[in-house]
Amino acid sequence: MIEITSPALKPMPAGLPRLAVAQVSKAFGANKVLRDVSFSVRAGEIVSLVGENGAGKSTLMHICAGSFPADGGAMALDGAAFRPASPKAARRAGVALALQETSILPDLSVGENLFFGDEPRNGLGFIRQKRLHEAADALFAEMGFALKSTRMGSELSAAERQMVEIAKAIRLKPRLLILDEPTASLSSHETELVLAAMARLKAQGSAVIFISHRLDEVMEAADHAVVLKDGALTLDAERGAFSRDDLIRAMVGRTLADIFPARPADLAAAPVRLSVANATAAGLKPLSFALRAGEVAGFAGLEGQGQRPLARALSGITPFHGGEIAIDGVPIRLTSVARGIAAGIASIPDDRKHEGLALDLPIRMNVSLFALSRRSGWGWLAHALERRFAETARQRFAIRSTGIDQPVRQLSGGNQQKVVFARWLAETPKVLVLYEPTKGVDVGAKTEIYRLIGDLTAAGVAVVLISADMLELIGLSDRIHVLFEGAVTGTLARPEFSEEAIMRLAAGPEGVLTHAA
Amino acid sequence: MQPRGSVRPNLMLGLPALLLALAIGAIATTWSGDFISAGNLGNLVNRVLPLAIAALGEAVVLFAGRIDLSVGSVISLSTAILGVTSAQLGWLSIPLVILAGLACGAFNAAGVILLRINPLIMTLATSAVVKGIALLLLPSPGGEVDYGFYDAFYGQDQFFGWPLLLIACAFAAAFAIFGFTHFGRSIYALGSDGRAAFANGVNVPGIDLSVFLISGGLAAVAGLAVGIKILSGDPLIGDSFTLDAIAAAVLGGVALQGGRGSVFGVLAGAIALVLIGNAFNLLELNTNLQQIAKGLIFVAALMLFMRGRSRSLA
Amino acid sequence: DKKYTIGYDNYFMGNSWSVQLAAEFKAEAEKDKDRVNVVYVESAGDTQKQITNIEDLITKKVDAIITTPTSPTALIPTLKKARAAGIKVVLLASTIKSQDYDALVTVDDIAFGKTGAEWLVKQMGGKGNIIALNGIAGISVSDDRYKGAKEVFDANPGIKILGAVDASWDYAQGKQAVSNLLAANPQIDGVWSQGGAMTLGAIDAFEAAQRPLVPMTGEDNNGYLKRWQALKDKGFVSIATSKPTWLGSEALRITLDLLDGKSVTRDTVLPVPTITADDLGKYVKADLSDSFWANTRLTDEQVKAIFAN
Amino acid sequence: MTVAIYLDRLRPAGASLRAMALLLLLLAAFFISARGFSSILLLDNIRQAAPLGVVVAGQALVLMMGRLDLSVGATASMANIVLCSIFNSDMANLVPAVTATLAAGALVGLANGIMSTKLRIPAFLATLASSLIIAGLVVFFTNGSPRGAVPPAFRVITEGWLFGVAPYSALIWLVLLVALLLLVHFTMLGRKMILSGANVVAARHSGIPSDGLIILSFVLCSVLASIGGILLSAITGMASIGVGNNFTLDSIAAAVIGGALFAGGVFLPLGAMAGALILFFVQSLLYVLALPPAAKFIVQGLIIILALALANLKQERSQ
Ligand SMILES: Nc1ncnc2c1ncn2[C@@H]1O[C@H](COP(=O)(O)OP(=O)(O)OP(=O)(O)O)[C@@H](O)[C@H]1O
Ligand SMILES: Nc1ncnc2c1ncn2[C@@H]1O[C@H](COP(=O)(O)OP(=O)(O)OP(=O)(O)O)[C@@H](O)[C@H]1O
Ligand SMILES: [Mg+2]
Ligand SMILES: [Mg+2]
Repeated sequence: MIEITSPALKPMPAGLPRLAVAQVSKAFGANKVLRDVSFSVRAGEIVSLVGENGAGKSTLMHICAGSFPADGGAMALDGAAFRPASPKAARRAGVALALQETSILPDLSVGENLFFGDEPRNGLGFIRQKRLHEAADALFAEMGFALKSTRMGSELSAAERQMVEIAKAIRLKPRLLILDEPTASLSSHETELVLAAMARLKAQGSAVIFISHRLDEVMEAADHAVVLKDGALTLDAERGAFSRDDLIRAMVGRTLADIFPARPADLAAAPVRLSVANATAAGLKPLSFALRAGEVAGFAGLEGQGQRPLARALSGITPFHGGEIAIDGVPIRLTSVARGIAAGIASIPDDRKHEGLALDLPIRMNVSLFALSRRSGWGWLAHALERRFAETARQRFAIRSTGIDQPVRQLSGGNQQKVVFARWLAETPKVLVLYEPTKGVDVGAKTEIYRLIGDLTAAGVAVVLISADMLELIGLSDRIHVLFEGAVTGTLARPEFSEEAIMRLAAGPEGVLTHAA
Repeated sequence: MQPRGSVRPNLMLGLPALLLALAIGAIATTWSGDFISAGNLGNLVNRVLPLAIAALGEAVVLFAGRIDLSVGSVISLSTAILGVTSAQLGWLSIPLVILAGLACGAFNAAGVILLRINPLIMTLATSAVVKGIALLLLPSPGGEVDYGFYDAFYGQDQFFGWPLLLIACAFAAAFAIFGFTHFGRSIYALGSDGRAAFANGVNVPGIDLSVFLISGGLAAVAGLAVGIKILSGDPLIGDSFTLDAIAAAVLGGVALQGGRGSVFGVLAGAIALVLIGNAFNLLELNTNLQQIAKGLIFVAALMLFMRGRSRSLA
Repeated sequence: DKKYTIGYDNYFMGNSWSVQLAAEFKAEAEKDKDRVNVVYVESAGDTQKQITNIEDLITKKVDAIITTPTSPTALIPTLKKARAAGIKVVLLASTIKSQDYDALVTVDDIAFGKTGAEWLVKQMGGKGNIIALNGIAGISVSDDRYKGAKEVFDANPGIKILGAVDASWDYAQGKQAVSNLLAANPQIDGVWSQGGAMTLGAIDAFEAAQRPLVPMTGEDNNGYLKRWQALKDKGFVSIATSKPTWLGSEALRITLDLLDGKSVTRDTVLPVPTITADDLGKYVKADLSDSFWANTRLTDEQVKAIFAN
Repeated sequence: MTVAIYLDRLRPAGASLRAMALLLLLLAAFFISARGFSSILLLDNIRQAAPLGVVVAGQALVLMMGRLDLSVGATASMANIVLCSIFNSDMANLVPAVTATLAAGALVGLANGIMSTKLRIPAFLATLASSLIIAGLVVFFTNGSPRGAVPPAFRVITEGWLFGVAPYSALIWLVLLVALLLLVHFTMLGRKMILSGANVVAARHSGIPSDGLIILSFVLCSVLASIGGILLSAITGMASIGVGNNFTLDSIAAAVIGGALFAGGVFLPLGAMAGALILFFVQSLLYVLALPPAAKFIVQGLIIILALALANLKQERSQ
């Protein structure tokens, strides 16, 4: 039995906490990531864990789930000392973790992923494939997830991977469910499904810890909020005892009046920067829109309605089949990323780990590509310039790192995203294509990114913003196009912006939620 | 057992190799009367046996996203041990050989797990070490193996015999394990994404150990087949098996980066490789062209597999 | 009368000796092309492949098989099968550790090693330090030749073997080995080499290290003979032991006799031809390629056809 | 300021230093058993190691791109055949002989590169296949009896010593290494290659023509393999089949001992050099000790394991 009445802990009401964390600390090398963190979760309670990028949230949850041990401190599960040696051990004890980085096995089917580890067997101990996939489909139906158990893991979109990850955890009806940024890549509809699933578990008496950077979700779902700042606990309050601003203050140590830049009243005078005339691509119906200098066009929609094809086509990765693209009235052939960049199109991918960064190379090399190539072309490297540029970028974006030579792999998700963004500091693009630009990015970093977007538009950059984050879309866009099954089903002007309006269009003409795989 | 989920796509991967084997067989049958003769078919089974078994072991390692370049040396060592010991130990030298094979596998695993050495280079080093040991044990081909072994195992080199039975059982068992057990699935899992596998509770070191033990053990079995075939030990005879085993596996649709492939594909790949050589001899084609043809067929097969597959490979 | 089908297993295509061996056979077969047609198979020095090839020759029901076993034991069961199928088996230039053949024509490699060793010991007056250059461990030719030499050296207590290294019958490896042995050993009085290219490497190593040339055994490849010729007046002494490539043509003669039912001596093990300083002039061919081997029945024209310049 | 940074970039990485340390240990053992140090012997070994060294540099380049080239041995062997046949022991043919050899090499590299990018064949297998095909073609066209030889005058490049102190082949090796160092670490081209090697998708999405760069790396590797073959031909002076075949595995082993990672994104010329020398001196040491050939295999294997074990233990601690 361990000592869990540390000052940091509030006196328990009736019964032992489901999970009690006491003075847990952890360091990676010199980097102290967690400092004496103590808090507890009751059964039938949803605890929200928030904090800036790199605050230590994922690390803390990994420790609870046995991914790696803490350096110091102790944990208790329903009163009994809890020291999971591995994720498996933790799961056996009833603690399930859905990771921020999903761990779907690409070469197994969704069903096999879901049941990996306790597949239904026959008498001889062989796996019963048919039974397994039927059970999987049943579970998805119950949770309202539109997923098919026989699809292969490699075919899944980021959101679908996330949903399978959640289903895996929920399937176990765990005593404690931990969700690390489950909604980061989900549309608001899918987010609703996840929150509903959490509520169901809560009703069944499980405890839930969930991490999110979307404070509206936190306000909606959390019975109890815990805030980490630089690895230390800065707020631990019951529902009703904290406000949105309290959270933000605890996270960043200051309140943010409005995190979105002010939008100019009227852009009608500005020249047209980007014009797309009935362009088509795989997964996209003929699409037309014009974008003025300094304008932000938002693209909303449920997951998988053509956002990805649009983002990739605009950045020249998988080009448009037909139609005309023109920048400043000059038609361009957008057949490759290089051409896009040459034409002044900058783009930020949603999957930073695979499409944005060389994880094993230092920040310096990741950030300096364009700055260097604009100076050196293919010739001699300007090393001095590189270091100077990297240093500036690191400070301007507050990239949390030991220095510009630290491998990007060691950075937290949000800080990695800042690196991807910082690369474009060198260019002032004509058109900026943003695909989920703040996925898993904390409020502080978000504000910086939003300000940057504001500055860029002020400088006449036209921005295409493809996002699942309603607040972001509403806050940044001058105009929102809503996608459904690869076509724009409606366009909203700034005065008409509202989550309801967007959802209505996103749900499709008949208002039914069909899922485009 | 239902070929649903991941089982079906894996089976499909073996199809091209099967078609290739059938095509070569058809060509050989049309142009050479000797192809479908009892003698030849018997020979073919005996040739497929060691290659298929070695390739099966290799494939298991490939499933896990690793690779084993020590197969050939282990085969040589096995024949050497058989040649040196069978005179005194008789049948007892067979378990001894298997143990040696497992030991080689354990050595590979130790390097990969404990020293965290890249499997390709670790097994490369092991193959050198094992080759050295074989040469110490038996500096030049020789050693006596009793004819009883040959008669008991190969008999009259007939088609239906122990070799065929051994192949059938080995691959049937492998199919069941890799299609329908959690162990097999964990091996695929590690190969398709090590981190994800670890996060899903796969005991990564445990799987690494098992795959290298399996590969070492099966290589030893292949070595026994060879040793009994030549009724002696030969410290170099295994050399050509390493690449052939990999070629057979890859021809059979096993993905080098791990996670994909079926054991039946491996069998088909081994058969195809054996048939190519046989056809060249029976059709009296220019033997110098044989290697070139093998290379080209290899490339063709690979192009087939790689179409529409995008994950970048080492 | 009917034409014979003979299967010829070319054990290796990788070096000029094996090529010339096959060429002698082809030339002979050319003479008898109305009596024999030949099925060629290629074993590329791979015992496994050799077994496969012979099995396929059996399947093709040839009348006789001529092969050069790359292992003294591995082929035994297969050759048994061949004879059981009524096929005449003729071993060319290398034998097996059993009686499962109808005829053997070769030069004994043990004797090959012995001959050179005896000459070397005599040159050195029975005492001094030597180094030995071998081919590839595990290949019986290499092992037999050294076995023969070793017997001689062991019989002479005055002779000290500083090192016996494998240089794969290869010039570059021979040179690397010898230059390092020279560095490590201030006193080397003789070099026993079982291959001409390696001896060339040894000579160059001695010269590179500015050490006086010592007695060395060589082989009858033209390149070596030329070099020997050039160094002769500078007092370089050597002997070229030889495994004549005309064994290839001999093999066909014997095979035909067997098929015709004539009686043939089972084991034709010829004495090792040697080339000494006295008859060196007769063998060295300044105008022919370095690759060509002196003990041949091929005409210069035929040689030119195989080895240009 | 800038100067300081250039010096900083020149500072060898940890892996290179470990390889160098290992090399020094080995040299100590070598000269102790060779009874006394001799700079001539040292240089003479370096001279003979040059062919392998050049091939290793190429292999390291391909490894940096996250690929592997199993055809360097066959390519070097082919170079020997082509060079000798065209040279025909006549110095007059110098230019055609060398150009044709290098061109043939470049062609192999081009094929490898295209197979592993455009045709999406894993480099490991593409190059394995091309090595089979090359070796087959060589036997097919030569019927086992390759023609020609290199003229004695040409053999100076490996047999000759500049001012009697520096072997030309060692200098050639050094020059090539420095050229690669400059290319990879001091030009934008090299930087784009590193980025492609570390994450090819991300590189493509940043507008880097990764496929082209990968093909380039294969071409360079094959050309370097051909140069290795040319140096080897200068040493042996004659055409013979399969002279360079050992290069394939040796080059991978050496590159990895020198700190190359299969993950790609790493290029350490100094390490590659040390790796090549380590392998070569192991061989020499065994000759000096006159150990049985069996020992050679065992020691070589153990050296590789040792080198990597050291490297990895170092890593563990740094994490
Ligand atoms: N494997 C690792 N090695 C070294 N440092 C690490 C490692 N994993 C995380 N860190 C560091 O620990 C700190 C906390 O990382 P963590 O992922 O817990 O942050 P987070 O709160 O989850 O951020 P985000 O909201 O972006 O996910 C970061 O500074 C990160 O750089
Ligand atoms: N003992 C351990 N502690 C922590 N993590 C481990 C441990 N063993 C394995 N892992 C994780 O599992 C992985 C082992 O699988 P593997 O070696 O296949 O990785 P990988 O092949 O690099 O992954 P991928 O195939 O996704 O690139 C390690 O990379 C590590 O992430
Ligand atoms: Mg996190
Ligand atoms: Mg892997």
